[in-house]
Amino acid sequence: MSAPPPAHAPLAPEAVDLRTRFAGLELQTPLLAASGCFAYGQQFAAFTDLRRLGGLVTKGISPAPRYGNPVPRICETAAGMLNSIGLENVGVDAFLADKLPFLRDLGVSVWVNFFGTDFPTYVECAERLSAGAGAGIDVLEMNISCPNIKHGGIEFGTVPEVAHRLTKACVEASSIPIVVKLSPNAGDIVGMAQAVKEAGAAGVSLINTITGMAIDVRRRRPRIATTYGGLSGPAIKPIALRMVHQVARALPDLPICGIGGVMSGEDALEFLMAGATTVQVGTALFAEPGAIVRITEELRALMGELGIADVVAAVGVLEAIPPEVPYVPA
Amino acid sequence: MSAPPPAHAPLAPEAVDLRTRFAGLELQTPLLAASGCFAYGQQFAAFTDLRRLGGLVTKGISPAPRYGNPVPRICETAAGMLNSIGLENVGVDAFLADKLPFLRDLGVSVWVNFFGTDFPTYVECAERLSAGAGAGIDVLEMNISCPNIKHGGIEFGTVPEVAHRLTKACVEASSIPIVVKLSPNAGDIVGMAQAVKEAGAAGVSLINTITGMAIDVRRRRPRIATTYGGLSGPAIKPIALRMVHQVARALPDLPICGIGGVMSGEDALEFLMAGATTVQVGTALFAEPGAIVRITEELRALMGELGIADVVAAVGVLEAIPPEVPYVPA
Amino acid sequence: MSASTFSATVEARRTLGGGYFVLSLCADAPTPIAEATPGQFVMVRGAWGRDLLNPRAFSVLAFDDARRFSILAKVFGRGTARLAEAEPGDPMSVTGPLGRGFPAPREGRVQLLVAGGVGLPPLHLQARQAAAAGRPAAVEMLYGGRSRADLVLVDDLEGWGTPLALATEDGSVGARGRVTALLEERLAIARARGEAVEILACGPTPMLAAVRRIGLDAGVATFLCLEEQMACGFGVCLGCAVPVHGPRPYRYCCTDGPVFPAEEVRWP
Amino acid sequence: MSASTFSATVEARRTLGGGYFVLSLCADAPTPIAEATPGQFVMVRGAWGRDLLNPRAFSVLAFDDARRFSILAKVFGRGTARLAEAEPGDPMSVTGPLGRGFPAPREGRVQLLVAGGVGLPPLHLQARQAAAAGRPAAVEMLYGGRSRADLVLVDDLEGWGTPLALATEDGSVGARGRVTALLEERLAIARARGEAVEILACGPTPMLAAVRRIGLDAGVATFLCLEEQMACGFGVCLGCAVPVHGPRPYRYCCTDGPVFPAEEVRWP
Ligand SMILES: Cc1cc2nc3c(=O)[nH]c(=O)nc-3n(C[C@H](O)[C@H](O)[C@H](O)COP(=O)(O)OP(=O)(O)OC[C@H]3O[C@@H](n4cnc5c(N)ncnc54)[C@H](O)[C@@H]3O)c2cc1C
Ligand SMILES: Cc1cc2nc3c(=O)[nH]c(=O)nc-3n(C[C@H](O)[C@H](O)[C@H](O)COP(=O)(O)OP(=O)(O)OC[C@H]3O[C@@H](n4cnc5c(N)ncnc54)[C@H](O)[C@@H]3O)c2cc1C
Ligand SMILES: Cc1cc2nc3c(=O)[nH]c(=O)nc-3n(C[C@H](O)[C@H](O)[C@H](O)COP(=O)(O)O)c2cc1C
Ligand SMILES: Cc1cc2nc3c(=O)[nH]c(=O)nc-3n(C[C@H](O)[C@H](O)[C@H](O)COP(=O)(O)O)c2cc1C
Ligand code: FES
Ligand code: FES
Repeated sequence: MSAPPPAHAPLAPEAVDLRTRFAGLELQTPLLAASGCFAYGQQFAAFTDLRRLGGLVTKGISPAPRYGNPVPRICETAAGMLNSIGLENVGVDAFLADKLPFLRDLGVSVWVNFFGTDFPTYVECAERLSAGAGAGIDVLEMNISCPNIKHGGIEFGTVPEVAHRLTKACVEASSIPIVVKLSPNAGDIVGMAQAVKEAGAAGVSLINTITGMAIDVRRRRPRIATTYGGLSGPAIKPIALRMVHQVARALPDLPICGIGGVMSGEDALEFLMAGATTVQVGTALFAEPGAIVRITEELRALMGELGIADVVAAVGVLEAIPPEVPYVPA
Repeated sequence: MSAPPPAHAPLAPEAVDLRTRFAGLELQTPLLAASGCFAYGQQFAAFTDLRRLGGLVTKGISPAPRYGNPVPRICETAAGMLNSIGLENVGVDAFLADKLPFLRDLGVSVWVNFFGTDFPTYVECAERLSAGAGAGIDVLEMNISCPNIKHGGIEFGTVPEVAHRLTKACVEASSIPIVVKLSPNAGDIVGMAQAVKEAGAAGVSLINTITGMAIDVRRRRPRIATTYGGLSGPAIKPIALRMVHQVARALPDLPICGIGGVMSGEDALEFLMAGATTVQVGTALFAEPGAIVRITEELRALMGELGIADVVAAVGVLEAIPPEVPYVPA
Repeated sequence: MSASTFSATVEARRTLGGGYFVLSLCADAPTPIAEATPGQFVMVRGAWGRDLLNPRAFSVLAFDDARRFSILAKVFGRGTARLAEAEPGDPMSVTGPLGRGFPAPREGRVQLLVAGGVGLPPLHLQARQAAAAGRPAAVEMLYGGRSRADLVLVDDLEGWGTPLALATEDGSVGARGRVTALLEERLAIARARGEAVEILACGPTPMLAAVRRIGLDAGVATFLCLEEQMACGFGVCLGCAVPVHGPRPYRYCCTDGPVFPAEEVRWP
Repeated sequence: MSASTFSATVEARRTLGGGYFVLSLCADAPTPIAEATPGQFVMVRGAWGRDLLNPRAFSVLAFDDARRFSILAKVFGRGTARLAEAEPGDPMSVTGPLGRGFPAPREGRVQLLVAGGVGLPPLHLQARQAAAAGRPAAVEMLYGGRSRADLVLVDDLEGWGTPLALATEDGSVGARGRVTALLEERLAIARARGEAVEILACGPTPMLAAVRRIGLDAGVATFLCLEEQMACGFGVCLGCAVPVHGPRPYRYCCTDGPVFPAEEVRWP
């Protein structure tokens, strides 16, 4: 038996304050567009008001342009999808020259996701983004977790010592705060978070996609050309929430950006209550380019209904289920 | 562009041979009921013809009876569910006396899932099941992966050296083949499989549930009393398939029993093609107690349609997607 | 008590307002559904693909014969929302009747049926059967909800001649307040009259907790029809544990219940 | 070419047999749908919960005005199965029109429209527009399928006076064999006559591969409307890469295509 929910007087949605801070930055809402699901933003301008986002995370940028993986690159799975895009991107120079100005002018928090293919190119990327950026980039989100590139990615993302060294080098090379995006493929997510925190990460993004596979039995082939791809969408939400909660409990002062299967205001609030300060929306943007604006209003309304006036107050408010009446053997 | 599928003349379903072997045992079909989703079988007798299963895996048995976790123990998630039953079971003695005779008499392969709470109780359990069983148990499926018990479970399931020692001790204590059920929470599933193989495991079962969480935002509480639970169902199928494929590729002569989100004959065939020799059906049994019989017939019909005469021939037949025409920069 | 698993087809959906609806189903072949006792339930799932994986539990509201039966549901979450869109002809998978129902009325003892909101069906069936046995007054229905819209199928009860007291929290119909207040008043009368009564209750968990306290304090035999999260409904998943006093700390809502004696339930 | 994302309502579903159906939709407010060119597509998703996460791509079959349009689909997997159950009144989320369509007919050059099965819609719209412009014979439809049931909406083409040649693999209607055989014959005639033609093709990938070879070998301008797995449809996910020759190894089906010149596509 569970007791009735705690009573909090409901509020009008307008009374709900969605402004928040993440690693020292101010954001007008906790909701960001996730890397790889937003490209460099221009495509969304036709569909939604980008100035209403809390922030955005760009497609992962590497020092040189990359062309990505063979096709097919995506397929759908139960309540999710697999992708193996191969970290295709325009490269640092073209990003700074052609893509960043549009994003900077939106007036929302700009996070640039980046990666290298080895240690020096990671550091190079951080350095060049940080140097070339002027005041336009708020956060460098370091992707150490993409399972799709052969060299680099996966090892950095699963071995705490390697992640520590890499983070440290990038933090030292960058004048912009670095948030490390961790891989759920790591066996010990708390160990990974601890390692990058100690290396100077301003926060962590949790989670990237989980390596998965699907098979076309009629063609006797994997559905993704590279055999494995990254699983995203509502299917992974329970795993993402668990990892956010584990890290938040173990490292209470490390800011966490929660990611994984968010499709509604209620999903976003789950991540906040689990301990995330901000929340990214990825796959949901494909079916609904305006998803973040809808989710923002749903979050506002739900917080009002539950009497939570301030989004900062929702972070980590989770209580344990009250214990049962003790059992006394007869 | 992808070439047309390889042509194989279709067969009548009756012409399809579903008999298979797993670690030296004969099974009439590759489909087993998964542990914890079948209890000790009696409940199913009212709903389905249990003699048509390839085999069954019992609820996990420990040396002493266990009463399980506080409630709520389950909740639904997108295309999946979380459970934290707490390995409730009747204990070895009651199992052998009250439950095994019914199962033995079905004439299908009987696998007994077991666990301990520490090293000695694992070995004790293997020993007593093996000693008391007579000819009634075909396989001991060793659960080193349940995330729901505080002591034991999780560490055994994620550290290869520990799993190796534990498996070795149980193999030595048992006269029945031991199949180790691995945890997807391990960072390196191939390393785990390798470790238990070298310790004498007759095969591996892949995968158990993945640790996850869900939050009731209205009550500000986890939906599961123990906060975390194990995620099962179609949501995890891509992850399970990937792990089966990784292990099959790395350790081609280790028999694999594939598990995770199987709801149809096509799902089962995906696992076979990924490299599993047998397949377990878990969560699907809750909504449809007769699911395995339906899945068996679907598998038979699908194999017929695809011209695969023999289920053994389907195991690991996966081909790579043919390479693209090479790109020559202009 | 045998259960079976079978396909059924939606025959009708009757919308009652307030999110309530009655779904009439017809099994594709004869089933044991007509053996259901009040409080027994069925697990129902539509052709819902891979999401909404598990079936939902619904008490049997009524049955006509071995194929035709109905349930009363209220839109609550995603499963009931999906069911509320069911159209005649839609296929459903059903397993049931499952569990153990309420005790039948006994000579010389009035059963007070305490229903809250969507907890009505088992008690509605209990009242129907008492009336059908020519003893409508062997039971008395105390029925409460938030508001007028939460009191459904009252016409049926009136038609059967079931003694009936209503309560709504907003006072829109019947007494203003909770159904537990009606129960306390009725128990006081019974005490004054020296009347033998027992309590059968079904409704939201906080209501059941209050009924349990009242019943235990009054020393009146009390039976609660509980709701726990269920995955299977037939004793396999062990998800629906109910904390109890006794030789073991848990029993199972789906196989030992859903009806439990109040004193057995390990609640505060 | 502006696209928008909008809600629409199913107005009608017309079942054509063989798994084919036409879905008529009405946007809740005016949209740019009437600016669609043949080959442009919409991304469509119903109120499908969390499963079937991504929208599905469908070529625009026809439009009446800024709100009313239709698509032709064939039941293939789970998404089209779900769509095939859509009822009038069901809500759909739509984004479009997206992509770049086929070139318009040019004076003095006949467009050979090679359609395979469910690849009909873009070419159907091309033929409709040619007819509406008073030049039905600016295009000629070569339409093939497995069997009679795969050739749908033929009446429309006949009504418009579109020159039409049919082929079925089982010979149940038109010539027995593949539509590519019709194309080869027609090209031979064009060559003999010294007639200027170009090829516009849409259909299953193996058919497009064959058309591409034929077009390239004949030195005839050939445009292929490709299908790739799409998640977004508007250039964001980078899932729909098409291997191409040129300055970069991939272009995108949703934004650079779905129509590509045959010589650009990097196929064997
Ligand atoms: C034996 C039994 C008989 C039942 N009979 C009926 C009946 O006759 N009519 C009827 O309408 N319902 C009945 N129910 C309840 C019915 O099964 C639930 O309404 C249904 O599970 C909710 O399904 P949903 O898919 O709409 O919500 P879900 O989407 O499954 O539920 C949303 C979430 O709400 C939570 N939740 C679900 N139920 C409750 C609850 N009762 N209290 C608090 N939180 C909850 C869960 O955590 C769940 O994850 C019965 C339940 C049981 C166990
Ligand atoms: C630009 C464009 C326009 C389209 N126009 C139309 C149209 O007008 N009418 C129409 O019916 N369809 C059209 N399609 C195809 C339509 O989007 C697919 O039929 C649809 O995605 C299949 O959806 P489903 O949900 O039924 O199958 P799914 O369940 O998504 O597909 C099952 C599986 O089959 C595989 N698959 C899907 N499509 C193909 C394929 N073509 N060849 C081989 N395997 C495949 C996939 O791997 C997928 O996982 C178009 C596609 C594109 C890209
Ligand atoms: C098509 C696609 C491309 C992605 N590309 C990147 C990327 O370049 N860098 C990165 O860090 N994450 C990438 N991601 C991961 C997402 O940012 C996000 O972590 C993940 O999808 C889980 O969130 P979701 O379930 O909301 O999509 C990509 C995801 C998808 C679906
Ligand atoms: C309610 C429940 C109880 C389970 N209990 C056990 C158990 O006792 N031992 C075990 O090894 N696995 C147990 N499992 C895991 C399943 O055997 C299986 O590995 C997992 O559910 C994935 O398969 P599925 O998606 O088909 O359910 C349990 C799963 C569920 C859902
Ligand atoms: S619901 Fe599965 S055991 Fe009761
Ligand atoms: S479908 Fe997403 S980029 Fe083309």
